[in-house]
Amino acid sequence: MLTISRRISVIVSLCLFSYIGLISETFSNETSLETINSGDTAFVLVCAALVLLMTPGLAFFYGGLVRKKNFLSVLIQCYIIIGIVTLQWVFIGYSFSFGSSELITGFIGGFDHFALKNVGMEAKGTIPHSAFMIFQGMFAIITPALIIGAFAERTRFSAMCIFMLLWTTLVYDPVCHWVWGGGFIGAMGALDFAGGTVVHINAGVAALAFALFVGKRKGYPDKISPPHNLPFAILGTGILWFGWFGFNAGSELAADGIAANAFVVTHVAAATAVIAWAILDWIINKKPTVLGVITGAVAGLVAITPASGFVNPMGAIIIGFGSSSICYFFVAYLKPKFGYDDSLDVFGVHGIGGIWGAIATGFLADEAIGGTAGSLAQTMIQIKSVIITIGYAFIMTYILLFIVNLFVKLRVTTEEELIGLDLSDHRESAYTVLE
Amino acid sequence: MLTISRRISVIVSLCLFSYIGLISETFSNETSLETINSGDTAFVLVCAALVLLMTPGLAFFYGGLVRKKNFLSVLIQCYIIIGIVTLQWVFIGYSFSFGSSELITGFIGGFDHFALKNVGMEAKGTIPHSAFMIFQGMFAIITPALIIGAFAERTRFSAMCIFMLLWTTLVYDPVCHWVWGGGFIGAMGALDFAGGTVVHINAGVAALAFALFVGKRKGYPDKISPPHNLPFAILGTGILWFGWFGFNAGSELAADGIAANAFVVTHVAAATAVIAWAILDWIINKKPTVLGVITGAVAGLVAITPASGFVNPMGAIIIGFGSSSICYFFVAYLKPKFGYDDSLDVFGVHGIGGIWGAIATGFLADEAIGGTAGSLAQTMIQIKSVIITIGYAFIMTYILLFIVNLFVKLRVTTEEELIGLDLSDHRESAYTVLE
Amino acid sequence: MLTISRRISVIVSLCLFSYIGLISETFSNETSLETINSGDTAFVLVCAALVLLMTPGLAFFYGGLVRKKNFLSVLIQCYIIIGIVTLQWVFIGYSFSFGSSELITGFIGGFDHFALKNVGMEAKGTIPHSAFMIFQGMFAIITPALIIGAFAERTRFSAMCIFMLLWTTLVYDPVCHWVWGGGFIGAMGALDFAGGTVVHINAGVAALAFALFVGKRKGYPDKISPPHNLPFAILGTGILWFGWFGFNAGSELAADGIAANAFVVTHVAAATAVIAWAILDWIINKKPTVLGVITGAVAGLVAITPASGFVNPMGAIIIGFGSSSICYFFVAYLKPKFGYDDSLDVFGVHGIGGIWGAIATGFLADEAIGGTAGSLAQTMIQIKSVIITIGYAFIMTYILLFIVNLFVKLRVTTEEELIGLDLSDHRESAYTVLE
Amino acid sequence: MKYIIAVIQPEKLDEVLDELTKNDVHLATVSNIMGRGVQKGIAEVYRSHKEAGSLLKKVKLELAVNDDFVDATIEAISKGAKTGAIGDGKIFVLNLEECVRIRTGEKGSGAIG
Amino acid sequence: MKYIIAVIQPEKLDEVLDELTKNDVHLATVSNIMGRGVQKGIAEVYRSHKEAGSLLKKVKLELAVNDDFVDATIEAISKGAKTGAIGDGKIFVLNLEECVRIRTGEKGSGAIG
Amino acid sequence: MKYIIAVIQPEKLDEVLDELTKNDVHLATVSNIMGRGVQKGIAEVYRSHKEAGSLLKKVKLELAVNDDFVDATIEAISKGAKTGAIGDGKIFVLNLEECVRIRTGEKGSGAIG
Ligand SMILES: Nc1ncnc2c1ncn2[C@@H]1O[C@H](COP(=O)(O)OP(=O)(O)O)[C@@H](O)[C@H]1O
Ligand SMILES: Nc1ncnc2c1ncn2[C@@H]1O[C@H](COP(=O)(O)OP(=O)(O)O)[C@@H](O)[C@H]1O
Ligand SMILES: Nc1ncnc2c1ncn2[C@@H]1O[C@H](COP(=O)(O)OP(=O)(O)O)[C@@H](O)[C@H]1O
Repeated sequence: MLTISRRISVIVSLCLFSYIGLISETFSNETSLETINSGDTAFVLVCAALVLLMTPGLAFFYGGLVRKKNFLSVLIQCYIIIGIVTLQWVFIGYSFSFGSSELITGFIGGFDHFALKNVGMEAKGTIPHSAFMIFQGMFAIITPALIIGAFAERTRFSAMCIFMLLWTTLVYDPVCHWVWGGGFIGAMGALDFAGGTVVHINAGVAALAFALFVGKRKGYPDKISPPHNLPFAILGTGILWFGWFGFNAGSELAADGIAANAFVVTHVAAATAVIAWAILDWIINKKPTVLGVITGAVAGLVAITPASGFVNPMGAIIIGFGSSSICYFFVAYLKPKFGYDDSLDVFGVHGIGGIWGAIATGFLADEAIGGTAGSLAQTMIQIKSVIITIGYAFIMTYILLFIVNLFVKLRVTTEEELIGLDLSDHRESAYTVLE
Repeated sequence: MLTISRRISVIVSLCLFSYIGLISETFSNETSLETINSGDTAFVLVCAALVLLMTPGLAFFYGGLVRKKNFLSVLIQCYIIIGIVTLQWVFIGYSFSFGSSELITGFIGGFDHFALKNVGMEAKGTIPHSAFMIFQGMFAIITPALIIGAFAERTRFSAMCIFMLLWTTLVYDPVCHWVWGGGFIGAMGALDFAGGTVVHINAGVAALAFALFVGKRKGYPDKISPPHNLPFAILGTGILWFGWFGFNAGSELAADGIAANAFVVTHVAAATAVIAWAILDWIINKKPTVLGVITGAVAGLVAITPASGFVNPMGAIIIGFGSSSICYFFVAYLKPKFGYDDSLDVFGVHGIGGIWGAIATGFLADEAIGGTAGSLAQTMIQIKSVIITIGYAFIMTYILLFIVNLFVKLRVTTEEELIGLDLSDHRESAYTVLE
Repeated sequence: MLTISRRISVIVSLCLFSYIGLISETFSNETSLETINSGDTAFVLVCAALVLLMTPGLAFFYGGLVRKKNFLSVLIQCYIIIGIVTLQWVFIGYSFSFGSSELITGFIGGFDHFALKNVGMEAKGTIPHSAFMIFQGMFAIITPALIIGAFAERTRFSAMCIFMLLWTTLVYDPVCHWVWGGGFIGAMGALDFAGGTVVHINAGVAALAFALFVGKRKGYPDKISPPHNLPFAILGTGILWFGWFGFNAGSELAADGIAANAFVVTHVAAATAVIAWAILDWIINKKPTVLGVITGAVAGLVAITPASGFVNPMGAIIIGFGSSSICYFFVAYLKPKFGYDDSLDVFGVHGIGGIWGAIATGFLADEAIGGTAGSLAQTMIQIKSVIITIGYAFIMTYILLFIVNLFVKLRVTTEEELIGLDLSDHRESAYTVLE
Repeated sequence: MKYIIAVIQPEKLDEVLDELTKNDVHLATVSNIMGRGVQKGIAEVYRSHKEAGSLLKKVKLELAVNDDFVDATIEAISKGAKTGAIGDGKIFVLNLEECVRIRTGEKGSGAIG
Repeated sequence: MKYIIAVIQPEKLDEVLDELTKNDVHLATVSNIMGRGVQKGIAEVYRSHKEAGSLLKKVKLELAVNDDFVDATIEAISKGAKTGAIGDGKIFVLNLEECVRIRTGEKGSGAIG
Repeated sequence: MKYIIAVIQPEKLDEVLDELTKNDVHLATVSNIMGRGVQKGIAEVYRSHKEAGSLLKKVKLELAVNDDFVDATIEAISKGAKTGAIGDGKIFVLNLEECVRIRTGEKGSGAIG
């Protein structure tokens, strides 16, 4: 493992040097002075609700896959992250991500929207500014929630809370600013429609760092029981898929042709990835499995995210098919070789799927859709943005983990782990046995 | 207990006398002749669907907290209430609540919309009249459904059906008319954006009356097993939160800046309340609990409901924080002292949270949002509206319970209670044991 | 049984001859050249998401009713159908259903939209063409998914996949074209707002054919255990009801008065049907049951589907009441007499309810709503369209089953059936027992 | 030492445990089982199809007790579980040869309590 | 009196209960258990990770019978549960010292049926 | 032959099964039970209402073994399950009169393994 992370570090160090040079003038994406359009507003508000729903959906997707004794711990983590990140976003997160002034040029926003100052009912584009703010806030919520799958079943709740507050502020907000808030990645022309780098690579890589830091679960890999309640995981997948329409189509911030295209390619990529994973399972494990099908769905949804405003349905099929194939190979073959314990394959699906999607956007983009044609040059820009994100997310996450661990141990005691986090950290049980 | 209800009655009698004098000319809120706006219509219809979804969400929120043997009884009650109230609403409820003529001036609407007469595709504001009607109908459905949490696990299904039909007609419809339908509470300037008085106080107080009337569950408080399936309760919370965006933002009846603000404050208040309850649990019970987190979420959502069109996000934080603190104190300390058995704390969360929210709206209102500035005067109006609602809801509910009980016993036999309502009242079991 | 199907065949043969003569000029429903309206687009996209959500909802509705050992098999079937039909739709299904050129005049569309050629961001009516395409695609997904309830617990996964691909192409697409795509049923003036013939009768009849072909489950009817998890079925019902608003109101393809009316009547019919089924259960089985209530809800939703753009709320009450009564009678009395094993009553609820709804549309249509008044003449047209659909769906399904069965046996072995499909076909278990 | 197995109605569990406590029998092992007995139970109904309901939900208690507690145990269970109606359940007494407390390694009748 | 415990394949439960009924053994207690036996079972697969599958779902039957029913009971179970394949299960016979019908207080072999 | 019943902490199941395997006891029947013991358990808390927590989740093992395996079995279980803390559990040994392998009809101690 060490070698891998060392090698990654080397690559990233190189990047660190280079991208400091890359930081250029930032654009303000404040186009205001337009009037509010009721159709667009209706669309973005509903999409924001859909994206919020994804976090409970994710809670069940993850929760169904852990052991009974840790089910509640996964669920409560998702809900507490909604609480923590919402407050963080309201006070400082939105300002750091989308502030028009900048603390560090191209790198992070300033304090001009501190506590939502000047974020009200006035138009931002064709929707109220507060609608834009809350829609983006939902993205800030789900991104850290994605990470919990990696450290499930062995991480102390209190330590996790502190980590998440820091991570959101020091990793999510800057990366969000780089890409969407007028920062240097957006400025260099990288395409990320709904969060390939900002959300999925970011979370996936943080997940990897966390899994490495916190170590394997006791008994991993052979003595970990199978998913305790697959139906809940399937329910979560259904909710995720549903919410993802809000995530991708809503990112257009208007109810128009591009939103419709984003909706279509999102669905097509997910459907393709479902079929692809099922076929691979069928060939390799003799039977298509439910866990495979839902993993494929998520892999497809992840990979289409950055591309959804840029590719056409045929591109979506390639992205969906590629995502399942690559993630399958990674999760089934590479991960066991590496031997780290990313409990629910957050890196294997969100990280790898996100990387694939971000890069594929570069060569599959259709000029007729988003105005940019796929090209080698664009692909290189995509790769650059991916590498920068990976490096930053990995190193910063690792540093944050190290610091948090000095104050509160991230890992529960072996006894607590054996008893299960529900009882040891929350004094509750998911299900009663009698009656 | 008797003393409490007696004291409440005294207060209410006083009110009864005073508010009869208060009834003033009513305004018709028919502003029509405008044209239908597709964005607003899309928004209200989707919001109506979201509000409908809250009732199944509530069914799972409540159902996860009861014992296995009574799970189905909670679920079926929610669904049958959808059926009963929808038909009541179509025939008479909408007309009683929003009829432009009035049977009793300021108190209840007339028969002019009997069986949806003149409620068609024509514009009411910027949306079709029937869209307004069905959106309001969803509120009429969830309000009685909220009450079932108080009398769960011991109430006869048939008696409950009769009670709900009466309660909707004689409690919900009038109070709705007072506040939103052109009645005297609206006329006196009370602010209730999405149902602090109409929905939550109304249901919470009815719940208290019901719990007092029907008595404690056998074995309460020490021999009642813990929530049989917390994950279902968490799922229900997620659905409620999602649907609540429709409830509060949809109450603007348009997709505009106020709707966006209502959406934002709803989310912020809920998130704050989650954190507040978790912290209180952490301090008092040593561990943050899942049940605490979801109770906090609901408490925050309840309290922001009346305020959502009037306060800004900082007001929402105060409301959310206050709601969790007050409800926590009530549920954990006061309720056990009183000793009544409100099975799922409907009064403690919806009643108390609703009262707090309604009053807080009076001093936290931001003129920039809804046109009214918070003031002592406004707060007094809010308190007046709260007291009137409490008094009316409590007394009428108690009278209705008394009458229904003369014909059909509200409480099942001890044997039926021990066996569980699923089997004794519905001949079904939630889960099979074998296979 | 044989006599029934024989008699049906005779009727259908007659029809086959007659409707060939009926095929008349088809209209192109391309009205474009209008501009995109953001409110309508927002509405249709959200509705498309709601309709997609219905398939996972259906998965739980069905899955809760089967035995534990076959739960996953139902869930995975729903998800794999999403995958298969989406790809089929993108490549050929949309073109066969809505192609403006026709392969066989009046019968099936041509290849002009092969692989979504010319289906992009341009307006079709007031929404982007791709929004229309994906909204319709969601209908194409749920229709075959409905069928799986009939053959649950005994059908081989691989055979099912092949069958579904063929069925979608050779049954769904043509019937969709006949009714909505410019084909001969639409041309003869039959009313089907959201899919009485195309979706419910089509799926219900195919379900009957499948149940007859594949035979009874081992142990049917007396040794089949009851629904293993009714709460999941209730959850599924809630999701279905929620999604159905998108299904019916969205079929207007605009956020206007007709959409609002469709929303209202959908809700009213479902609520009425809930009450009706509960009352029948109460009278006949002494107790209202949860399974009855949710079956009623679905029966009401099915029956209102074709009528939702044409009837008023009073018509909806008649349709809802009628649907529950007729389906109840069919499921509780007739089906046991016939003795075939339609595991989850797909024919009894979707088939019978769809037939009732399609015919009732003929005499209950309100001119003020959809421009057509109910009449005997219209009813005869409705009956004609119903008979044609029944005949085509039954015969084609049977032929497809026969062909598929030549290559892959549709029925699993007895041993596999006893072990359960989850383990035998997918190597997974829904729930763990320990921990 | 005896190993007593009792099958009772689920809703009677609390009362039985209370009665046992009163008689100084504190330790017990409880599990969910399905029983087929004389009792026919409340038939469940699904879409008008009546379930034979031959297997009913019951609770099983297992108690290891010293010989001089056997009668008190049986009586306590009977007292807590009895309604006089069919389905009340049964008590079975088996001989227990050895008992070990894992924590201490203690054996025999001292390990039971 | 004997206390017979049988572990069988879940899918064989109905057949075993039928066979028992044919042999006039009507009363039984049934529960879900996990068994580790010679049978290795169908390995479950999760994200290509094959579960050892060492613990398989089985059903446990408990039957208190009078001595003259023991052989018939064993045969009935065997008949209903046997496929000849590994995993068919086992039958264990223990001595039953006492049996009490809670409803009537009846004891001994009369209380068994 | 003996019929050994052990009640242990759920989180110790894997270790116990491992120890048993090491001692050549491969076959076992495992189930979830609730135990009332000396251990009071971690009290669960619901809306600040502390559950007595008198019934705790445990795992029950049942093992039919030949006489010469009894001691090894008890030791293996103890070794795997012991932490020294209250709640470790108990082992009960009953006499087993007969054992039948359904698949082959084999009886007696040969059928046990
Ligand atoms: N001979 C037996 N063997 C195994 N279990 C039995 C036996 N007799 C009764 N039981 C169990 O006890 C339960 C209650 O028995 P039942 O005959 O209904 O009660 P009662 O004898 O009080 O009428 C049954 O459901 C079954 O689980
Ligand atoms: N000695 C034993 N002690 C406890 N349980 C046993 C024993 N032998 C078998 N079992 C139970 O019986 C089940 C079937 O045993 P198995 O060896 O698979 O069957 P077979 O002997 O027919 O091949 C096992 O899963 C286990 O639960
Ligand atoms: N006499 C007994 N009869 C039945 N079950 C018992 C008995 N003693 C202990 N048990 C079971 O063993 C479990 C552990 O017992 P406990 O007293 O907590 O452990 P320890 O003796 O190690 O402190 C209990 O929860 C109970 O299920």
